Amino acid sequence: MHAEVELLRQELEPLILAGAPPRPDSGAVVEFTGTVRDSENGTPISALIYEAYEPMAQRVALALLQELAQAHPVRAASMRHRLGPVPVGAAAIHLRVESAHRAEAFAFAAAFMDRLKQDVPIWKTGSLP
Amino acid sequence: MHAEVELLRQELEPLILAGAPPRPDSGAVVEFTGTVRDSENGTPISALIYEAYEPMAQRVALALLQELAQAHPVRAASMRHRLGPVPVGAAAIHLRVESAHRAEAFAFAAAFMDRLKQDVPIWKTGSLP
Amino acid sequence: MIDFPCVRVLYFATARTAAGTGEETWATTSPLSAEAFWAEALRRHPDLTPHRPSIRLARNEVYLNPGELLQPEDEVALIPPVSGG
Amino acid sequence: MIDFPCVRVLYFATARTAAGTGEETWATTSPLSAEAFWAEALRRHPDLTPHRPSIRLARNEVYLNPGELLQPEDEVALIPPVSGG
Repeated sequence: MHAEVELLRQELEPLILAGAPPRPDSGAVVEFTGTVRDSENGTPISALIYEAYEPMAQRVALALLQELAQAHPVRAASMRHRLGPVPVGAAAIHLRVESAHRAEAFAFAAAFMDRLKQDVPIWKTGSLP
Repeated sequence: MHAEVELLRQELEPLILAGAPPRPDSGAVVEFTGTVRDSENGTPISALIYEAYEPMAQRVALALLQELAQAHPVRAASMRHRLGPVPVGAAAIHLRVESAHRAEAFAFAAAFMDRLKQDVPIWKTGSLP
Repeated sequence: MIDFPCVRVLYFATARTAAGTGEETWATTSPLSAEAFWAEALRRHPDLTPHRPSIRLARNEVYLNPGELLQPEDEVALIPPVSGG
Repeated sequence: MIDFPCVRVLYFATARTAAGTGEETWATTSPLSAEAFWAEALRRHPDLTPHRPSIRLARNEVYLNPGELLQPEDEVALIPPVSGG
Protein backbone atom coordinates (compact mmCIF):
# COMPACT_ATOMS: atom_id res chain seq x y z
CA MET A 1 0.00 0.00 0.00
CA HIS A 2 1.33 3.40 -0.96
CA ALA A 3 0.47 6.01 1.71
CA GLU A 4 1.16 9.75 1.75
CA VAL A 5 0.36 12.58 4.15
CA GLU A 6 1.03 16.26 3.53
CA LEU A 7 0.29 19.30 5.68
CA LEU A 8 0.43 22.50 3.68
CA ARG A 9 0.00 26.21 4.34
CA GLN A 10 -1.18 26.96 0.82
CA GLU A 11 -4.06 26.18 -1.50
CA LEU A 12 -4.41 22.42 -1.93
CA GLU A 13 -3.29 21.40 -5.40
CA PRO A 14 -6.08 21.45 -7.96
CA LEU A 15 -7.83 18.11 -8.22
CA ILE A 16 -6.37 17.50 -11.65
CA LEU A 17 -3.05 16.83 -9.92
CA ALA A 18 -4.54 15.10 -6.93
CA GLY A 19 -6.43 13.07 -9.52
CA ALA A 20 -3.29 11.79 -11.26
CA PRO A 21 -3.90 8.70 -13.36
CA PRO A 22 -4.49 5.68 -11.17
CA ARG A 23 -2.32 2.57 -11.36
CA PRO A 24 -3.39 0.28 -14.20
CA ASP A 25 -4.61 -2.40 -11.80
CA SER A 26 -6.79 0.05 -9.85
CA GLY A 27 -10.36 0.37 -11.03
CA ALA A 28 -11.77 2.68 -8.38
CA VAL A 29 -10.73 6.08 -7.10
CA VAL A 30 -12.68 7.65 -4.25
CA GLU A 31 -11.88 11.25 -3.35
CA PHE A 32 -13.15 13.27 -0.46
CA THR A 33 -12.79 17.03 -0.31
CA GLY A 34 -13.78 18.90 2.82
CA THR A 35 -14.40 22.57 2.12
CA VAL A 36 -14.99 25.52 4.42
CA ARG A 37 -18.68 26.46 4.67
CA ASP A 38 -19.84 30.07 4.78
CA SER A 39 -21.07 29.94 8.37
CA GLU A 40 -19.90 28.44 11.68
CA ASN A 41 -22.52 27.83 14.37
CA GLY A 42 -24.90 30.12 12.47
CA THR A 43 -22.48 33.05 12.18
CA PRO A 44 -21.23 34.11 8.72
CA ILE A 45 -17.47 33.69 8.34
CA SER A 46 -14.92 34.31 5.61
CA ALA A 47 -12.33 31.72 6.68
CA LEU A 48 -11.53 29.05 9.26
CA ILE A 49 -8.12 28.82 10.90
CA TYR A 50 -6.53 25.40 11.30
CA GLU A 51 -3.59 24.49 13.52
CA ALA A 52 -1.75 21.19 13.94
CA TYR A 53 0.84 19.48 16.07
CA GLU A 54 2.52 18.87 12.77
CA PRO A 55 4.97 16.01 13.32
CA MET A 56 2.43 14.06 15.38
CA ALA A 57 -0.40 14.77 12.90
CA GLN A 58 1.82 13.42 10.10
CA ARG A 59 2.73 10.36 12.11
CA VAL A 60 -0.81 9.57 13.33
CA ALA A 61 -2.41 10.14 9.91
CA LEU A 62 0.17 7.92 8.21
CA ALA A 63 -0.27 5.18 10.83
CA LEU A 64 -4.04 5.42 10.35
CA LEU A 65 -3.74 4.99 6.57
CA GLN A 66 -1.60 1.88 7.12
CA GLU A 67 -3.91 0.52 9.82
CA LEU A 68 -7.08 0.95 7.75
CA ALA A 69 -5.47 -0.80 4.79
CA GLN A 70 -5.50 -4.00 6.89
CA ALA A 71 -9.31 -3.92 7.15
CA HIS A 72 -9.97 -2.38 3.72
CA PRO A 73 -7.25 -3.44 1.25
CA VAL A 74 -6.52 -0.53 -1.09
CA ARG A 75 -3.59 0.15 -3.39
CA ALA A 76 -2.84 3.74 -2.46
CA ALA A 77 -4.15 6.44 -0.15
CA SER A 78 -3.06 10.02 0.26
CA MET A 79 -4.25 12.79 2.55
CA ARG A 80 -3.51 16.51 2.33
CA HIS A 81 -4.62 18.99 4.97
CA ARG A 82 -4.28 22.76 4.74
CA LEU A 83 -3.23 24.74 7.84
CA GLY A 84 -3.55 28.43 8.73
CA PRO A 85 -6.49 30.45 7.39
CA VAL A 86 -8.60 28.57 4.80
CA PRO A 87 -11.13 30.77 2.97
CA VAL A 88 -14.80 29.84 2.51
CA GLY A 89 -15.23 27.46 -0.42
CA ALA A 90 -11.59 26.34 -0.36
CA ALA A 91 -10.52 22.81 0.49
CA ALA A 92 -9.26 22.19 4.02
CA ILE A 93 -8.70 18.49 3.37
CA HIS A 94 -8.37 16.24 0.39
CA LEU A 95 -8.29 12.45 0.59
CA ARG A 96 -7.72 10.16 -2.37
CA VAL A 97 -8.00 6.38 -2.21
CA GLU A 98 -7.33 3.93 -5.05
CA SER A 99 -8.36 0.30 -5.03
CA ALA A 100 -9.09 -2.54 -7.40
CA HIS A 101 -12.83 -2.42 -6.63
CA ARG A 102 -15.02 0.35 -5.27
CA ALA A 103 -16.30 -1.13 -1.99
CA GLU A 104 -12.89 -1.06 -0.30
CA ALA A 105 -12.18 2.51 -1.41
CA PHE A 106 -15.54 3.81 -0.12
CA ALA A 107 -15.19 1.97 3.20
CA PHE A 108 -11.58 3.11 3.65
CA ALA A 109 -12.36 6.76 2.87
CA ALA A 110 -15.36 6.97 5.21
CA ALA A 111 -13.48 5.21 8.03
CA PHE A 112 -10.42 7.42 7.60
CA MET A 113 -12.49 10.61 7.89
CA ASP A 114 -14.13 9.31 11.10
CA ARG A 115 -10.79 8.42 12.67
CA LEU A 116 -9.15 11.66 11.51
CA LYS A 117 -11.75 13.55 13.50
CA GLN A 118 -10.99 11.48 16.62
CA ASP A 119 -7.24 11.05 16.61
CA VAL A 120 -5.25 13.31 14.31
CA PRO A 121 -4.01 16.42 16.18
CA ILE A 122 -5.39 19.10 13.89
CA TRP A 123 -7.75 21.78 15.19
CA LYS A 124 -10.04 24.51 13.98
CA THR A 125 -8.81 27.26 16.31
CA GLY A 126 -10.86 30.19 15.08
CA SER A 127 -12.49 31.95 12.17
CA LEU A 128 -12.29 35.26 10.32
CA PRO A 129 -15.46 37.38 10.03
CA MET B 1 -31.23 18.98 -5.27
CA HIS B 2 -29.32 19.71 -8.45
CA ALA B 3 -28.90 16.54 -10.55
CA GLU B 4 -27.07 16.04 -13.83
CA VAL B 5 -26.38 13.05 -16.08
CA GLU B 6 -24.17 13.06 -19.15
CA LEU B 7 -23.25 10.25 -21.53
CA LEU B 8 -20.21 11.12 -23.61
CA ARG B 9 -18.16 9.50 -26.36
CA GLN B 10 -14.99 11.32 -25.43
CA GLU B 11 -12.53 11.59 -22.57
CA LEU B 12 -14.32 12.58 -19.36
CA GLU B 13 -13.44 16.15 -18.47
CA PRO B 14 -10.39 16.44 -16.25
CA LEU B 15 -11.25 16.38 -12.58
CA ILE B 16 -10.33 20.03 -12.21
CA LEU B 17 -13.54 20.85 -14.07
CA ALA B 18 -15.56 18.09 -12.48
CA GLY B 19 -14.20 19.47 -9.23
CA ALA B 20 -15.64 22.95 -9.74
CA PRO B 21 -15.92 24.95 -6.52
CA PRO B 22 -18.72 23.60 -4.36
CA ARG B 23 -21.63 25.75 -3.21
CA PRO B 24 -20.71 27.84 -0.14
CA ASP B 25 -23.10 25.89 2.08
CA SER B 26 -21.63 22.52 1.04
CA GLY B 27 -18.80 21.24 3.20
CA ALA B 28 -18.27 17.82 1.65
CA VAL B 29 -17.57 16.65 -1.86
CA VAL B 30 -17.28 12.92 -2.57
CA GLU B 31 -16.11 11.88 -6.01
CA PHE B 32 -15.94 8.41 -7.46
CA THR B 33 -14.00 7.63 -10.60
CA GLY B 34 -14.22 4.20 -12.15
CA THR B 35 -11.27 3.50 -14.44
CA VAL B 36 -10.56 0.70 -16.87
CA ARG B 37 -8.17 -1.90 -15.45
CA ASP B 38 -5.46 -3.52 -17.54
CA SER B 39 -7.02 -6.97 -17.53
CA GLU B 40 -10.49 -8.48 -17.81
CA ASN B 41 -11.04 -11.98 -16.38
CA GLY B 42 -7.26 -12.45 -16.30
CA THR B 43 -6.65 -11.48 -19.94
CA PRO B 44 -4.64 -8.33 -20.70
CA ILE B 45 -6.67 -5.70 -22.56
CA SER B 46 -6.05 -2.22 -23.93
CA ALA B 47 -9.63 -0.91 -23.74
CA LEU B 48 -13.18 -1.79 -22.76
CA ILE B 49 -16.14 -0.99 -24.98
CA TYR B 50 -19.28 0.45 -23.42
CA GLU B 51 -22.72 0.69 -24.98
CA ALA B 52 -25.92 2.23 -23.63
CA TYR B 53 -29.61 2.51 -24.35
CA GLU B 54 -28.91 6.19 -24.15
CA PRO B 55 -32.26 7.90 -23.55
CA MET B 56 -33.29 5.26 -21.00
CA ALA B 57 -29.87 5.34 -19.28
CA GLN B 58 -30.21 9.13 -18.95
CA ARG B 59 -33.71 8.82 -17.60
CA VAL B 60 -33.01 5.98 -15.15
CA ALA B 61 -29.78 7.55 -13.84
CA LEU B 62 -31.48 10.91 -13.29
CA ALA B 63 -34.43 9.28 -11.52
CA LEU B 64 -31.97 7.35 -9.36
CA LEU B 65 -30.14 10.53 -8.33
CA GLN B 66 -33.47 12.11 -7.35
CA GLU B 67 -34.65 8.98 -5.54
CA LEU B 68 -31.46 8.58 -3.50
CA ALA B 69 -31.60 12.23 -2.45
CA GLN B 70 -34.73 11.35 -0.46
CA ALA B 71 -32.80 8.87 1.70
CA HIS B 72 -29.49 10.76 1.71
CA PRO B 73 -30.09 14.53 1.44
CA VAL B 74 -27.35 16.07 -0.67
CA ARG B 75 -27.15 19.44 -2.45
CA ALA B 76 -25.97 18.32 -5.85
CA ALA B 77 -25.05 15.13 -7.67
CA SER B 78 -23.75 14.61 -11.17
CA MET B 79 -22.80 11.51 -13.10
CA ARG B 80 -20.87 11.23 -16.35
CA HIS B 81 -20.35 7.96 -18.19
CA ARG B 82 -18.16 7.46 -21.21
CA LEU B 83 -19.38 5.22 -24.09
CA GLY B 84 -17.54 3.48 -26.93
CA PRO B 85 -13.95 2.31 -26.42
CA VAL B 86 -12.40 3.49 -23.13
CA PRO B 87 -8.64 2.88 -22.87
CA VAL B 88 -6.96 1.27 -19.86
CA GLY B 89 -6.39 3.84 -17.11
CA ALA B 90 -9.05 6.21 -18.44
CA ALA B 91 -12.23 7.01 -16.56
CA ALA B 92 -15.39 5.20 -17.65
CA ILE B 93 -17.52 6.89 -14.99
CA HIS B 94 -17.26 9.91 -12.80
CA LEU B 95 -19.67 10.68 -9.98
CA ARG B 96 -19.57 13.85 -7.89
CA VAL B 97 -21.77 14.45 -4.85
CA GLU B 98 -21.90 17.60 -2.72
CA SER B 99 -23.52 17.82 0.69
CA ALA B 100 -23.39 19.88 3.85
CA HIS B 101 -21.77 17.04 5.79
CA ARG B 102 -19.76 14.04 4.68
CA ALA B 103 -21.92 11.10 5.84
CA GLU B 104 -24.72 11.82 3.35
CA ALA B 105 -22.32 12.26 0.44
CA PHE B 106 -20.51 8.97 1.16
CA ALA B 107 -23.78 7.04 1.61
CA PHE B 108 -25.29 8.58 -1.53
CA ALA B 109 -22.26 7.85 -3.69
CA ALA B 110 -21.90 4.22 -2.59
CA ALA B 111 -25.65 3.59 -3.00
CA PHE B 112 -25.70 5.21 -6.44
CA MET B 113 -22.88 3.01 -7.70
CA ASP B 114 -24.68 -0.13 -6.45
CA ARG B 115 -27.94 0.84 -8.13
CA LEU B 116 -26.21 1.95 -11.33
CA LYS B 117 -24.85 -1.58 -11.68
CA GLN B 118 -28.35 -3.04 -11.26
CA ASP B 119 -30.62 -0.71 -13.18
CA VAL B 120 -28.97 1.71 -15.58
CA PRO B 121 -28.89 0.27 -19.12
CA ILE B 122 -25.18 0.60 -19.84
CA TRP B 123 -23.08 -2.44 -20.78
CA LYS B 124 -19.51 -3.50 -21.23
CA THR B 125 -19.92 -5.21 -24.59
CA GLY B 126 -16.34 -6.15 -25.36
CA SER B 127 -12.68 -5.29 -25.08
CA LEU B 128 -9.71 -4.52 -27.31
CA PRO B 129 -6.57 -6.67 -26.98
CA MET C 1 -48.97 0.83 -48.84
CA ILE C 2 -50.96 0.44 -45.65
CA ASP C 3 -49.66 2.26 -42.60
CA PHE C 4 -49.76 -0.36 -39.81
CA PRO C 5 -49.06 0.57 -36.21
CA CYS C 6 -45.76 -1.02 -35.17
CA VAL C 7 -43.99 -2.01 -31.99
CA ARG C 8 -40.38 -0.89 -32.24
CA VAL C 9 -38.14 -3.56 -30.68
CA LEU C 10 -34.60 -2.74 -29.52
CA TYR C 11 -31.98 -5.39 -28.72
CA PHE C 12 -28.95 -4.45 -26.62
CA ALA C 13 -25.63 -6.07 -25.72
CA THR C 14 -25.93 -9.91 -25.52
CA ALA C 15 -29.55 -9.70 -26.71
CA ARG C 16 -28.38 -7.90 -29.85
CA THR C 17 -25.69 -10.51 -30.46
CA ALA C 18 -28.15 -13.39 -29.99
CA ALA C 19 -30.83 -11.74 -32.16
CA GLY C 20 -28.32 -10.73 -34.83
CA THR C 21 -29.97 -7.31 -35.00
CA GLY C 22 -30.28 -4.16 -32.91
CA GLU C 23 -33.73 -3.08 -33.99
CA GLU C 24 -36.93 -4.37 -35.59
CA THR C 25 -40.49 -3.21 -36.09
CA TRP C 26 -43.39 -5.59 -35.61
CA ALA C 27 -46.72 -4.67 -37.16
CA THR C 28 -49.54 -5.21 -34.66
CA THR C 29 -52.98 -3.77 -34.08
CA SER C 30 -53.60 -5.09 -30.57
CA PRO C 31 -51.84 -4.86 -27.20
CA LEU C 32 -49.34 -7.63 -26.36
CA SER C 33 -48.71 -9.24 -22.99
CA ALA C 34 -45.07 -9.80 -22.02
CA GLU C 35 -45.66 -13.53 -22.64
CA ALA C 36 -47.01 -12.91 -26.15
CA PHE C 37 -44.10 -10.57 -26.82
CA TRP C 38 -41.59 -13.22 -25.76
CA ALA C 39 -43.30 -15.92 -27.84
CA GLU C 40 -42.85 -13.76 -30.93
CA ALA C 41 -39.28 -12.74 -30.03
CA LEU C 42 -38.20 -16.36 -29.51
CA ARG C 43 -39.96 -17.46 -32.70
CA ARG C 44 -37.94 -14.89 -34.61
CA HIS C 45 -34.68 -15.41 -32.70
CA PRO C 46 -34.40 -18.87 -31.07
CA ASP C 47 -30.85 -18.01 -29.91
CA LEU C 48 -32.40 -15.62 -27.39
CA THR C 49 -33.86 -18.57 -25.45
CA PRO C 50 -31.03 -19.08 -22.93
CA HIS C 51 -30.93 -15.30 -22.25
CA ARG C 52 -34.63 -14.91 -21.56
CA PRO C 53 -34.49 -15.48 -17.76
CA SER C 54 -31.97 -12.67 -17.31
CA ILE C 55 -33.48 -10.14 -19.74
CA ARG C 56 -35.78 -7.39 -18.47
CA LEU C 57 -38.19 -5.63 -20.81
CA ALA C 58 -38.55 -1.85 -20.92
CA ARG C 59 -41.51 -0.06 -22.42
CA ASN C 60 -40.86 3.49 -23.62
CA GLU C 61 -37.66 3.70 -21.54
CA VAL C 62 -39.22 2.44 -18.29
CA TYR C 63 -38.89 -1.11 -16.90
CA LEU C 64 -42.12 -3.03 -17.55
CA ASN C 65 -44.31 -3.70 -14.52
CA PRO C 66 -45.76 -7.21 -14.04
CA GLY C 67 -49.03 -7.52 -15.97
CA GLU C 68 -48.43 -4.33 -17.96
CA LEU C 69 -49.30 -4.59 -21.68
CA LEU C 70 -47.22 -3.47 -24.65
CA GLN C 71 -49.18 -1.17 -26.94
CA PRO C 72 -48.89 -0.70 -30.70
CA GLU C 73 -46.39 2.14 -31.34
CA ASP C 74 -44.53 1.44 -28.09
CA GLU C 75 -40.76 1.20 -28.05
CA VAL C 76 -39.83 -2.08 -26.34
CA ALA C 77 -36.25 -2.83 -25.31
CA LEU C 78 -34.61 -6.08 -24.27
CA ILE C 79 -32.28 -5.23 -21.38
CA PRO C 80 -29.72 -7.93 -20.49
CA PRO C 81 -27.96 -7.61 -17.10
CA VAL C 82 -26.29 -4.21 -17.06
CA SER C 83 -22.57 -3.69 -16.41
CA GLY C 84 -21.85 0.03 -16.44
CA GLY C 85 -19.46 1.92 -14.20
CA MET D 1 24.90 27.04 34.46
CA ILE D 2 23.89 23.46 35.19
CA ASP D 3 22.42 21.45 32.34
CA PHE D 4 19.24 19.87 33.77
CA PRO D 5 17.26 17.32 31.82
CA CYS D 6 13.93 18.90 30.85
CA VAL D 7 10.49 17.76 29.84
CA ARG D 8 9.37 19.87 26.91
CA VAL D 9 5.64 20.63 27.27
CA LEU D 10 3.53 21.67 24.26
CA TYR D 11 0.06 23.24 24.59
CA PHE D 12 -2.28 23.23 21.58
CA ALA D 13 -5.57 24.90 20.65
CA THR D 14 -7.79 25.47 23.73
CA ALA D 15 -5.01 24.15 25.99
CA ARG D 16 -2.69 26.85 24.63
CA THR D 17 -5.31 29.54 25.19
CA ALA D 18 -5.98 28.37 28.75
CA ALA D 19 -2.27 28.05 29.58
CA GLY D 20 -1.41 31.34 27.91
CA THR D 21 1.62 29.70 26.30
CA GLY D 22 2.40 27.19 23.58
CA GLU D 23 5.54 25.69 25.04
CA GLU D 24 7.46 25.30 28.31
CA THR D 25 10.36 23.28 29.63
CA TRP D 26 10.20 21.72 33.05
CA ALA D 27 13.47 20.70 34.68
CA THR D 28 13.18 17.23 36.21
CA THR D 29 15.54 14.40 37.00
CA SER D 30 12.98 11.65 37.58
CA PRO D 31 10.14 10.05 35.61
CA LEU D 32 6.67 11.56 36.07
CA SER D 33 3.36 9.74 36.18
CA ALA D 34 0.48 11.32 34.24
CA GLU D 35 -1.03 12.30 37.59
CA ALA D 36 2.16 14.05 38.72
CA PHE D 37 2.38 15.74 35.33
CA TRP D 38 -1.17 17.06 35.64
CA ALA D 39 -0.61 18.27 39.21
CA GLU D 40 2.29 20.39 37.99
CA ALA D 41 0.43 21.61 34.87
CA LEU D 42 -2.63 22.69 36.91
CA ARG D 43 -0.40 24.34 39.55
CA ARG D 44 1.19 26.42 36.79
CA HIS D 45 -2.02 27.03 34.83
CA PRO D 46 -5.20 26.76 36.95
CA ASP D 47 -7.31 27.79 33.91
CA LEU D 48 -6.56 24.37 32.42
CA THR D 49 -8.69 22.70 35.13
CA PRO D 50 -12.04 22.59 33.25
CA HIS D 51 -10.26 21.24 30.14
CA ARG D 52 -8.44 18.40 31.86
CA PRO D 53 -11.14 15.71 31.34
CA SER D 54 -11.10 16.22 27.57
CA ILE D 55 -7.34 16.58 27.07
CA ARG D 56 -5.24 13.59 26.03
CA LEU D 57 -1.48 13.53 26.64
CA ALA D 58 1.01 12.51 23.97
CA ARG D 59 4.57 11.47 24.68
CA ASN D 60 7.04 11.94 21.84
CA GLU D 61 4.18 12.22 19.31
CA VAL D 62 2.33 9.10 20.46
CA TYR D 63 -0.78 9.05 22.70
CA LEU D 64 0.22 8.06 26.21
CA ASN D 65 -0.85 4.60 27.37
CA PRO D 66 -2.42 4.18 30.82
CA GLY D 67 0.31 3.78 33.44
CA GLU D 68 3.07 4.92 31.08
CA LEU D 69 5.63 7.30 32.65
CA LEU D 70 6.96 10.54 31.22
CA GLN D 71 10.76 10.57 31.14
CA PRO D 72 13.13 13.52 31.44
CA GLU D 73 13.86 14.86 27.93
CA ASP D 74 10.49 13.65 26.62
CA GLU D 75 8.28 15.95 24.57
CA VAL D 76 4.83 15.95 26.15
CA ALA D 77 1.85 17.49 24.36
CA LEU D 78 -1.60 18.43 25.67
CA ILE D 79 -4.09 17.42 22.95
CA PRO D 80 -7.60 18.89 23.31
CA PRO D 81 -10.39 17.27 21.24
CA VAL D 82 -9.31 17.43 17.61
CA SER D 83 -11.39 19.03 14.86
CA GLY D 84 -9.56 18.64 11.57
CA GLY D 85 -11.08 17.91 8.19
